[in-house]
Amino acid sequence: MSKLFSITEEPISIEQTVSLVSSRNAGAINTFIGTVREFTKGKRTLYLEYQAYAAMAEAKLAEIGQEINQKWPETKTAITHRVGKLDIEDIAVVIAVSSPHRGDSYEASRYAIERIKEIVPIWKKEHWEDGEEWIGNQLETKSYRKGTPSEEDLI
Amino acid sequence: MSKLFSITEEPISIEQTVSLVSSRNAGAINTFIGTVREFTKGKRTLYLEYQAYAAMAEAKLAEIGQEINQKWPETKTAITHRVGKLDIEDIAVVIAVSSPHRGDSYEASRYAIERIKEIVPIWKKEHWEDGEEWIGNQLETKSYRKGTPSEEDLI
Amino acid sequence: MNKILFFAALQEKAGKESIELDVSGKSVKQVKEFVAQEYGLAKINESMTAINEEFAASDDVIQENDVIAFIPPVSGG
Amino acid sequence: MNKILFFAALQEKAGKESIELDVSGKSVKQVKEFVAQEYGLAKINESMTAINEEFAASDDVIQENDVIAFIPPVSGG
Repeated sequence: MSKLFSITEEPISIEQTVSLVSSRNAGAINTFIGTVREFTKGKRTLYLEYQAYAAMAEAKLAEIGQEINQKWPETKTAITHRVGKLDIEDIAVVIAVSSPHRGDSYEASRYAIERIKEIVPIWKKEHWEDGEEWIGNQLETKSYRKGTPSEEDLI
Repeated sequence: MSKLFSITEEPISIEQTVSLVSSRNAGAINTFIGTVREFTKGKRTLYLEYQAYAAMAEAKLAEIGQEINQKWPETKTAITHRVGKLDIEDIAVVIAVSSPHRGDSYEASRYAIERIKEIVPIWKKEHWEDGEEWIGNQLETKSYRKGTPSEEDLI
Repeated sequence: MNKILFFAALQEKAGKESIELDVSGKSVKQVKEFVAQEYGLAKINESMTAINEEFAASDDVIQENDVIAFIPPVSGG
Repeated sequence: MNKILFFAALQEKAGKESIELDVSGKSVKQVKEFVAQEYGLAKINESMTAINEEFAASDDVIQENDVIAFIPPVSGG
Protein backbone atom coordinates (compact mmCIF):
# COMPACT_ATOMS: atom_id res chain seq x y z
CA MET A 1 0.00 0.00 0.00
CA SER A 2 2.95 2.34 -0.15
CA LYS A 3 2.86 2.59 -3.94
CA LEU A 4 1.37 5.77 -5.38
CA PHE A 5 -0.65 3.82 -7.94
CA SER A 6 -1.88 0.44 -6.89
CA ILE A 7 -4.42 -2.30 -7.38
CA THR A 8 -5.20 -4.15 -4.16
CA GLU A 9 -7.41 -6.94 -2.93
CA GLU A 10 -7.52 -5.45 0.57
CA PRO A 11 -9.85 -2.77 1.96
CA ILE A 12 -8.43 0.67 1.12
CA SER A 13 -7.38 3.03 3.88
CA ILE A 14 -8.26 6.63 3.01
CA GLU A 15 -5.73 8.01 5.50
CA GLN A 16 -2.98 5.90 3.98
CA THR A 17 -3.70 7.06 0.45
CA VAL A 18 -3.83 10.67 1.64
CA SER A 19 -0.55 10.27 3.51
CA LEU A 20 1.14 9.31 0.22
CA VAL A 21 0.52 12.81 -1.17
CA SER A 22 0.57 14.95 1.95
CA SER A 23 3.53 17.30 2.04
CA ARG A 24 4.83 20.51 3.60
CA ASN A 25 4.18 22.26 0.27
CA ALA A 26 0.54 21.20 0.07
CA GLY A 27 -2.23 23.39 1.37
CA ALA A 28 -5.01 21.34 -0.15
CA ILE A 29 -5.72 17.66 -0.64
CA ASN A 30 -8.75 16.63 -2.64
CA THR A 31 -9.89 13.06 -2.22
CA PHE A 32 -12.37 11.18 -4.32
CA ILE A 33 -13.79 8.01 -2.85
CA GLY A 34 -15.86 5.74 -5.05
CA THR A 35 -18.20 3.52 -3.05
CA VAL A 36 -20.60 0.74 -3.93
CA ARG A 37 -24.11 2.14 -4.28
CA GLU A 38 -27.12 -0.05 -3.56
CA PHE A 39 -29.56 1.29 -6.14
CA THR A 40 -28.80 2.22 -9.75
CA LYS A 41 -31.75 3.34 -11.85
CA GLY A 42 -34.12 1.68 -9.40
CA LYS A 43 -32.37 -1.68 -9.55
CA ARG A 44 -30.93 -3.13 -6.36
CA THR A 45 -27.33 -4.26 -6.38
CA LEU A 46 -26.42 -7.06 -3.96
CA TYR A 47 -22.67 -6.81 -4.40
CA LEU A 48 -20.03 -6.03 -6.99
CA GLU A 49 -17.07 -7.91 -8.31
CA TYR A 50 -14.11 -5.96 -9.68
CA GLN A 51 -11.48 -7.51 -11.91
CA ALA A 52 -8.34 -5.83 -13.20
CA TYR A 53 -5.49 -6.48 -15.57
CA ALA A 54 -3.40 -5.51 -12.58
CA ALA A 55 0.02 -4.81 -14.09
CA MET A 56 -1.41 -2.74 -16.93
CA ALA A 57 -3.92 -1.04 -14.63
CA GLU A 58 -1.14 0.15 -12.32
CA ALA A 59 0.82 1.38 -15.33
CA LYS A 60 -2.23 3.27 -16.62
CA LEU A 61 -2.91 4.80 -13.21
CA ALA A 62 0.70 5.99 -13.17
CA GLU A 63 0.20 7.38 -16.67
CA ILE A 64 -2.79 9.37 -15.40
CA GLY A 65 -0.52 10.66 -12.65
CA GLN A 66 1.94 11.85 -15.29
CA GLU A 67 -0.81 13.52 -17.29
CA ILE A 68 -1.88 15.33 -14.15
CA ASN A 69 1.67 16.45 -13.42
CA GLN A 70 1.86 17.99 -16.87
CA LYS A 71 -1.45 19.79 -16.56
CA TRP A 72 -1.08 20.83 -12.91
CA PRO A 73 2.69 20.79 -12.25
CA GLU A 74 2.58 21.38 -8.51
CA THR A 75 0.22 18.52 -7.70
CA LYS A 76 0.99 15.07 -6.34
CA THR A 77 -1.40 12.18 -7.01
CA ALA A 78 -2.02 8.74 -5.50
CA ILE A 79 -4.68 6.29 -6.63
CA THR A 80 -5.62 2.95 -5.10
CA HIS A 81 -8.26 0.72 -6.66
CA ARG A 82 -9.61 -2.40 -5.02
CA VAL A 83 -10.54 -5.61 -6.82
CA GLY A 84 -12.49 -8.68 -5.77
CA LYS A 85 -15.92 -8.89 -4.15
CA LEU A 86 -17.20 -5.60 -2.73
CA ASP A 87 -20.31 -5.13 -0.63
CA ILE A 88 -22.62 -2.12 -0.61
CA GLU A 89 -20.86 0.95 0.87
CA ASP A 90 -17.40 -0.61 0.43
CA ILE A 91 -14.73 1.63 -1.07
CA ALA A 92 -13.71 0.70 -4.63
CA VAL A 93 -11.30 3.53 -5.35
CA VAL A 94 -9.52 6.33 -3.53
CA ILE A 95 -7.90 9.19 -5.43
CA ALA A 96 -5.87 11.75 -3.48
CA VAL A 97 -4.37 14.86 -5.06
CA SER A 98 -2.40 17.39 -3.08
CA SER A 99 -1.48 20.85 -4.30
CA PRO A 100 -0.39 24.19 -2.90
CA HIS A 101 -3.75 25.73 -3.83
CA ARG A 102 -7.19 24.17 -3.71
CA GLY A 103 -8.38 24.78 -7.28
CA ASP A 104 -5.78 22.48 -8.80
CA SER A 105 -6.54 19.68 -6.36
CA TYR A 106 -10.23 19.67 -7.32
CA GLU A 107 -9.59 19.82 -11.04
CA ALA A 108 -6.88 17.17 -11.03
CA SER A 109 -8.94 14.83 -8.85
CA ARG A 110 -11.89 15.15 -11.20
CA TYR A 111 -9.65 14.56 -14.17
CA ALA A 112 -8.27 11.41 -12.55
CA ILE A 113 -11.64 9.73 -12.02
CA GLU A 114 -12.78 10.53 -15.57
CA ARG A 115 -9.56 9.12 -17.01
CA ILE A 116 -9.83 5.98 -14.88
CA LYS A 117 -13.19 5.34 -16.49
CA GLU A 118 -11.61 5.75 -19.92
CA ILE A 119 -8.25 4.01 -19.96
CA VAL A 120 -7.66 1.81 -16.92
CA PRO A 121 -8.32 -1.91 -17.47
CA ILE A 122 -10.64 -2.57 -14.55
CA TRP A 123 -14.08 -4.13 -14.88
CA LYS A 124 -17.08 -4.26 -12.65
CA LYS A 125 -19.66 -7.03 -12.52
CA GLU A 126 -22.98 -6.16 -10.94
CA HIS A 127 -24.80 -8.86 -9.04
CA TRP A 128 -28.55 -8.30 -8.65
CA GLU A 129 -31.27 -10.48 -7.17
CA ASP A 130 -32.24 -11.68 -10.63
CA GLY A 131 -28.97 -11.78 -12.49
CA GLU A 132 -25.47 -10.48 -13.04
CA GLU A 133 -23.62 -8.58 -15.72
CA TRP A 134 -20.21 -7.22 -16.57
CA ILE A 135 -20.73 -3.47 -16.95
CA GLY A 136 -19.41 -1.76 -20.05
CA ASN A 137 -17.96 1.65 -20.56
CA GLN A 138 -19.97 3.97 -18.35
CA LEU A 139 -18.91 7.05 -20.24
CA GLU A 140 -21.10 5.66 -23.02
CA THR A 141 -18.50 6.15 -25.65
CA LYS A 142 -16.36 3.58 -27.30
CA SER A 143 -13.44 5.85 -27.97
CA TYR A 144 -10.75 5.06 -25.42
CA ARG A 145 -7.96 7.12 -26.72
CA LYS A 146 -9.30 10.62 -26.65
CA GLY A 147 -6.79 12.87 -24.96
CA THR A 148 -9.23 14.15 -22.37
CA PRO A 149 -12.77 13.47 -21.27
CA SER A 150 -15.30 15.59 -23.14
CA GLU A 151 -16.60 18.80 -21.60
CA GLU A 152 -19.93 17.12 -21.06
CA ASP A 153 -18.38 14.33 -19.03
CA LEU A 154 -16.78 16.83 -16.72
CA ILE A 155 -19.90 18.80 -15.85
CA MET B 1 -16.63 14.11 16.60
CA SER B 2 -19.97 12.56 15.78
CA LYS B 3 -21.54 15.91 14.85
CA LEU B 4 -21.87 16.64 11.14
CA PHE B 5 -20.61 20.20 11.63
CA SER B 6 -18.05 20.72 14.32
CA ILE B 7 -15.21 22.83 15.62
CA THR B 8 -12.63 20.78 17.49
CA GLU B 9 -9.32 21.26 19.27
CA GLU B 10 -8.27 17.70 18.50
CA PRO B 11 -6.58 16.32 15.37
CA ILE B 12 -9.21 15.53 12.74
CA SER B 13 -9.72 11.98 11.55
CA ILE B 14 -10.47 11.90 7.82
CA GLU B 15 -12.03 8.44 8.05
CA GLN B 16 -14.33 9.59 10.82
CA THR B 17 -15.56 12.62 8.88
CA VAL B 18 -16.09 10.45 5.81
CA SER B 19 -18.00 7.86 7.85
CA LEU B 20 -20.49 10.57 8.84
CA VAL B 21 -21.64 10.91 5.21
CA SER B 22 -21.08 7.42 3.86
CA SER B 23 -24.32 5.65 2.98
CA ARG B 24 -25.78 2.83 0.91
CA ASN B 25 -27.17 5.45 -1.49
CA ALA B 26 -23.83 7.12 -2.08
CA GLY B 27 -21.60 6.14 -4.94
CA ALA B 28 -19.20 9.04 -4.52
CA ILE B 29 -17.64 10.87 -1.61
CA ASN B 30 -15.56 13.94 -2.28
CA THR B 31 -13.29 15.06 0.50
CA PHE B 32 -11.44 18.32 0.79
CA ILE B 33 -8.62 18.46 3.30
CA GLY B 34 -7.06 21.80 4.10
CA THR B 35 -3.51 21.44 5.43
CA VAL B 36 -0.93 23.89 6.78
CA ARG B 37 1.48 24.86 3.99
CA GLU B 38 5.02 25.84 4.83
CA PHE B 39 5.63 28.50 2.18
CA THR B 40 3.20 31.19 1.04
CA LYS B 41 4.48 33.64 -1.54
CA GLY B 42 8.05 32.71 -0.62
CA LYS B 43 7.54 33.37 3.07
CA ARG B 44 8.12 30.52 5.50
CA THR B 45 5.39 29.78 8.01
CA LEU B 46 6.51 28.21 11.31
CA TYR B 47 3.04 27.34 12.55
CA LEU B 48 -0.54 28.58 12.53
CA GLU B 49 -3.01 29.43 15.21
CA TYR B 50 -6.72 29.10 14.47
CA GLN B 51 -9.39 30.76 16.55
CA ALA B 52 -13.15 30.39 16.16
CA TYR B 53 -16.33 31.84 17.53
CA ALA B 54 -17.19 28.20 18.04
CA ALA B 55 -20.96 28.25 18.57
CA MET B 56 -21.56 30.60 15.66
CA ALA B 57 -19.03 28.78 13.48
CA GLU B 58 -20.83 25.46 13.96
CA ALA B 59 -24.14 27.14 13.17
CA LYS B 60 -22.68 28.66 9.99
CA LEU B 61 -21.17 25.33 8.92
CA ALA B 62 -24.62 23.77 9.37
CA GLU B 63 -26.07 26.62 7.30
CA ILE B 64 -23.64 25.79 4.50
CA GLY B 65 -24.84 22.20 4.77
CA GLN B 66 -28.42 23.42 4.28
CA GLU B 67 -27.43 25.54 1.30
CA ILE B 68 -25.78 22.48 -0.23
CA ASN B 69 -28.88 20.36 0.36
CA GLN B 70 -30.95 22.88 -1.52
CA LYS B 71 -28.56 23.08 -4.45
CA TRP B 72 -27.70 19.38 -4.60
CA PRO B 73 -30.62 17.61 -2.90
CA GLU B 74 -29.17 14.11 -2.83
CA THR B 75 -25.91 15.04 -1.11
CA LYS B 76 -24.91 14.66 2.53
CA THR B 77 -22.23 16.93 4.00
CA ALA B 78 -20.00 16.88 7.07
CA ILE B 79 -17.40 19.51 7.97
CA THR B 80 -14.91 19.50 10.82
CA HIS B 81 -12.60 22.45 11.46
CA ARG B 82 -9.78 22.37 13.95
CA VAL B 83 -8.70 25.30 16.14
CA GLY B 84 -5.60 25.97 18.25
CA LYS B 85 -1.95 25.66 17.28
CA LEU B 86 -1.32 23.74 14.06
CA ASP B 87 2.04 22.69 12.70
CA ILE B 88 3.07 22.44 9.06
CA GLU B 89 1.19 19.59 7.30
CA ASP B 90 -1.44 19.39 10.05
CA ILE B 91 -5.04 19.18 8.92
CA ALA B 92 -7.10 22.33 9.55
CA VAL B 93 -10.35 21.33 7.92
CA VAL B 94 -12.00 18.26 6.45
CA ILE B 95 -15.08 18.53 4.25
CA ALA B 96 -16.82 15.34 3.13
CA VAL B 97 -19.74 15.28 0.70
CA SER B 98 -21.41 12.08 -0.41
CA SER B 99 -23.79 11.80 -3.33
CA PRO B 100 -25.19 9.13 -5.63
CA HIS B 101 -23.19 10.54 -8.56
CA ARG B 102 -19.72 12.02 -8.56
CA GLY B 103 -20.38 15.38 -10.20
CA ASP B 104 -22.50 16.65 -7.33
CA SER B 105 -19.96 15.60 -4.72
CA TYR B 106 -17.20 17.62 -6.41
CA GLU B 107 -19.34 20.71 -6.91
CA ALA B 108 -20.80 20.69 -3.43
CA SER B 109 -17.41 20.13 -1.81
CA ARG B 110 -15.95 23.06 -3.72
CA TYR B 111 -18.92 25.21 -2.77
CA ALA B 112 -18.42 24.32 0.89
CA ILE B 113 -14.80 25.44 1.07
CA GLU B 114 -15.54 28.72 -0.71
CA ARG B 115 -18.44 29.44 1.64
CA ILE B 116 -16.34 28.62 4.70
CA LYS B 117 -13.94 31.31 3.60
CA GLU B 118 -16.82 33.77 3.32
CA ILE B 119 -19.15 33.30 6.25
CA VAL B 120 -17.70 31.09 8.99
CA PRO B 121 -16.18 32.98 11.94
CA ILE B 122 -12.78 31.30 12.06
CA TRP B 123 -9.49 33.17 11.98
CA LYS B 124 -5.96 32.15 11.21
CA LYS B 125 -2.82 33.73 12.63
CA GLU B 126 0.39 33.08 10.75
CA HIS B 127 3.61 32.81 12.72
CA TRP B 128 6.78 33.48 10.72
CA GLU B 129 10.39 33.68 11.80
CA ASP B 130 10.18 37.47 11.88
CA GLY B 131 6.65 38.14 13.02
CA GLU B 132 3.04 37.12 13.19
CA GLU B 133 -0.26 38.33 11.81
CA TRP B 134 -3.96 37.58 11.85
CA ILE B 135 -4.86 36.90 8.24
CA GLY B 136 -7.83 38.73 6.73
CA ASN B 137 -10.36 37.64 4.19
CA GLN B 138 -8.47 35.53 1.66
CA LEU B 139 -11.15 35.89 -0.95
CA GLU B 140 -9.99 39.50 -1.13
CA THR B 141 -13.44 40.88 -0.90
CA LYS B 142 -15.13 42.50 2.01
CA SER B 143 -18.61 41.45 1.06
CA TYR B 144 -19.62 38.64 3.38
CA ARG B 145 -23.21 38.27 2.47
CA LYS B 146 -23.15 37.49 -1.19
CA GLY B 147 -25.36 34.52 -1.83
CA THR B 148 -22.65 32.49 -3.53
CA PRO B 149 -18.97 32.78 -4.29
CA SER B 150 -18.32 34.53 -7.58
CA GLU B 151 -17.65 32.49 -10.70
CA GLU B 152 -14.06 33.60 -10.56
CA ASP B 153 -13.59 32.21 -7.07
CA LEU B 154 -14.86 28.85 -8.21
CA ILE B 155 -12.50 28.37 -11.13
CA MET C 1 -26.72 44.06 30.17
CA ASN C 2 -24.96 42.89 27.01
CA LYS C 3 -21.92 40.78 26.39
CA ILE C 4 -19.58 41.95 23.63
CA LEU C 5 -17.11 39.47 22.16
CA PHE C 6 -13.79 40.20 20.43
CA PHE C 7 -11.87 37.85 18.17
CA ALA C 8 -8.53 37.60 16.39
CA ALA C 9 -6.72 40.95 15.98
CA LEU C 10 -9.52 42.80 17.77
CA GLN C 11 -9.18 40.54 20.79
CA GLU C 12 -5.43 41.13 20.97
CA LYS C 13 -5.82 44.86 20.55
CA ALA C 14 -8.59 45.08 23.17
CA GLY C 15 -6.55 42.87 25.48
CA LYS C 16 -9.61 40.84 26.39
CA GLU C 17 -12.01 38.30 24.96
CA SER C 18 -15.18 40.07 26.00
CA ILE C 19 -16.68 42.95 27.92
CA GLU C 20 -20.02 43.48 29.64
CA LEU C 21 -21.81 46.68 28.69
CA ASP C 22 -25.41 47.82 28.56
CA VAL C 23 -25.94 48.91 24.96
CA SER C 24 -29.59 47.93 24.54
CA GLY C 25 -31.52 50.42 22.45
CA LYS C 26 -28.38 51.37 20.49
CA SER C 27 -27.80 50.46 16.85
CA VAL C 28 -24.96 48.23 15.74
CA LYS C 29 -23.35 51.31 14.18
CA GLN C 30 -23.53 53.21 17.46
CA VAL C 31 -22.03 50.34 19.42
CA LYS C 32 -19.21 50.05 16.89
CA GLU C 33 -18.41 53.74 17.17
CA PHE C 34 -18.46 53.65 20.96
CA VAL C 35 -16.28 50.54 21.23
CA ALA C 36 -13.86 51.76 18.56
CA GLN C 37 -13.25 54.95 20.55
CA GLU C 38 -13.24 53.42 24.01
CA TYR C 39 -10.82 50.59 23.14
CA GLY C 40 -8.83 52.18 20.31
CA LEU C 41 -10.19 49.60 17.87
CA ALA C 42 -10.18 51.54 14.59
CA LYS C 43 -10.21 48.22 12.68
CA ILE C 44 -13.64 47.44 14.03
CA ASN C 45 -14.99 49.26 10.97
CA GLU C 46 -13.75 46.45 8.75
CA SER C 47 -15.59 43.92 10.89
CA MET C 48 -19.04 42.46 10.54
CA THR C 49 -21.20 42.34 13.63
CA ALA C 50 -23.13 39.36 14.91
CA ILE C 51 -26.05 39.57 17.30
CA ASN C 52 -26.77 36.26 19.01
CA GLU C 53 -24.58 34.38 16.52
CA GLU C 54 -26.29 35.83 13.45
CA PHE C 55 -24.84 38.50 11.16
CA ALA C 56 -26.52 41.87 11.76
CA ALA C 57 -26.95 45.04 9.71
CA SER C 58 -25.58 48.36 10.96
CA ASP C 59 -28.99 49.76 11.77
CA ASP C 60 -30.15 46.71 13.71
CA VAL C 61 -30.98 47.66 17.29
CA ILE C 62 -29.54 45.81 20.27
CA GLN C 63 -31.99 44.26 22.70
CA GLU C 64 -31.60 43.49 26.40
CA ASN C 65 -29.30 40.44 26.90
CA ASP C 66 -28.23 40.28 23.26
CA VAL C 67 -24.74 38.89 22.77
CA ILE C 68 -22.76 41.02 20.33
CA ALA C 69 -19.66 39.80 18.50
CA PHE C 70 -17.37 41.68 16.17
CA ILE C 71 -16.31 39.44 13.29
CA PRO C 72 -13.12 40.54 11.50
CA PRO C 73 -12.68 39.26 7.93
CA VAL C 74 -12.62 35.49 8.32
CA SER C 75 -9.73 33.27 7.25
CA GLY C 76 -10.72 29.71 8.05
CA GLY C 77 -10.33 26.72 5.77
CA MET D 1 4.84 -18.30 -28.63
CA ASN D 2 2.37 -15.64 -27.41
CA LYS D 3 0.20 -15.42 -24.38
CA ILE D 4 -3.33 -14.07 -24.93
CA LEU D 5 -5.29 -12.79 -21.95
CA PHE D 6 -9.06 -12.56 -21.52
CA PHE D 7 -10.90 -10.40 -18.99
CA ALA D 8 -14.41 -9.79 -17.70
CA ALA D 9 -17.18 -11.06 -20.01
CA LEU D 10 -14.64 -12.36 -22.53
CA GLN D 11 -12.95 -14.46 -19.86
CA GLU D 12 -16.25 -16.00 -18.81
CA LYS D 13 -17.27 -16.68 -22.38
CA ALA D 14 -13.88 -18.18 -23.26
CA GLY D 15 -13.96 -20.20 -20.07
CA LYS D 16 -10.32 -19.42 -19.35
CA GLU D 17 -8.08 -16.54 -18.32
CA SER D 18 -5.49 -17.01 -21.03
CA ILE D 19 -4.31 -19.15 -23.90
CA GLU D 20 -0.93 -19.79 -25.47
CA LEU D 21 -0.79 -19.37 -29.22
CA ASP D 22 1.86 -18.44 -31.75
CA VAL D 23 0.48 -15.40 -33.55
CA SER D 24 3.72 -13.57 -34.26
CA GLY D 25 3.68 -11.86 -37.63
CA LYS D 26 -0.10 -11.42 -37.52
CA SER D 27 -1.82 -8.06 -37.08
CA VAL D 28 -4.03 -7.30 -34.08
CA LYS D 29 -7.01 -7.38 -36.44
CA GLN D 30 -6.08 -10.84 -37.66
CA VAL D 31 -5.64 -12.18 -34.15
CA LYS D 32 -9.02 -10.75 -33.16
CA GLU D 33 -10.72 -12.42 -36.09
CA PHE D 34 -9.07 -15.74 -35.38
CA VAL D 35 -9.84 -15.71 -31.67
CA ALA D 36 -13.41 -14.50 -32.24
CA GLN D 37 -14.08 -17.47 -34.47
CA GLU D 38 -12.15 -20.08 -32.51
CA TYR D 39 -13.71 -19.20 -29.14
CA GLY D 40 -17.08 -17.80 -30.22
CA LEU D 41 -16.14 -14.38 -28.86
CA ALA D 42 -18.12 -12.06 -31.14
CA LYS D 43 -17.85 -9.31 -28.53
CA ILE D 44 -14.11 -9.16 -29.02
CA ASN D 45 -14.82 -6.57 -31.71
CA GLU D 46 -15.94 -4.10 -29.06
CA SER D 47 -12.67 -4.62 -27.19
CA MET D 48 -9.44 -2.74 -27.37
CA THR D 49 -6.26 -4.77 -27.63
CA ALA D 50 -3.14 -4.34 -25.54
CA ILE D 51 0.28 -5.60 -26.54
CA ASN D 52 2.65 -5.87 -23.58
CA GLU D 53 0.34 -3.74 -21.41
CA GLU D 54 0.05 -0.91 -23.94
CA PHE D 55 -2.98 -0.18 -26.12
CA ALA D 56 -2.36 -1.24 -29.71
CA ALA D 57 -3.86 -0.27 -33.07
CA SER D 58 -5.55 -2.88 -35.28
CA ASP D 59 -2.74 -2.94 -37.80
CA ASP D 60 0.04 -3.33 -35.21
CA VAL D 61 1.93 -6.56 -35.81
CA ILE D 62 2.54 -9.11 -33.06
CA GLN D 63 6.14 -9.99 -32.28
CA GLU D 64 7.59 -13.16 -30.80
CA ASN D 65 6.80 -13.40 -27.05
CA ASP D 66 4.41 -10.43 -27.06
CA VAL D 67 1.66 -10.68 -24.45
CA ILE D 68 -1.71 -9.81 -25.97
CA ALA D 69 -4.73 -8.80 -23.91
CA PHE D 70 -8.26 -8.05 -25.04
CA ILE D 71 -9.67 -5.13 -23.09
CA PRO D 72 -13.48 -4.89 -23.07
CA PRO D 73 -14.94 -1.44 -22.34
CA VAL D 74 -13.65 -0.61 -18.87
CA SER D 75 -15.86 0.13 -15.87
CA GLY D 76 -13.57 0.88 -12.97
CA GLY D 77 -13.92 3.72 -10.52
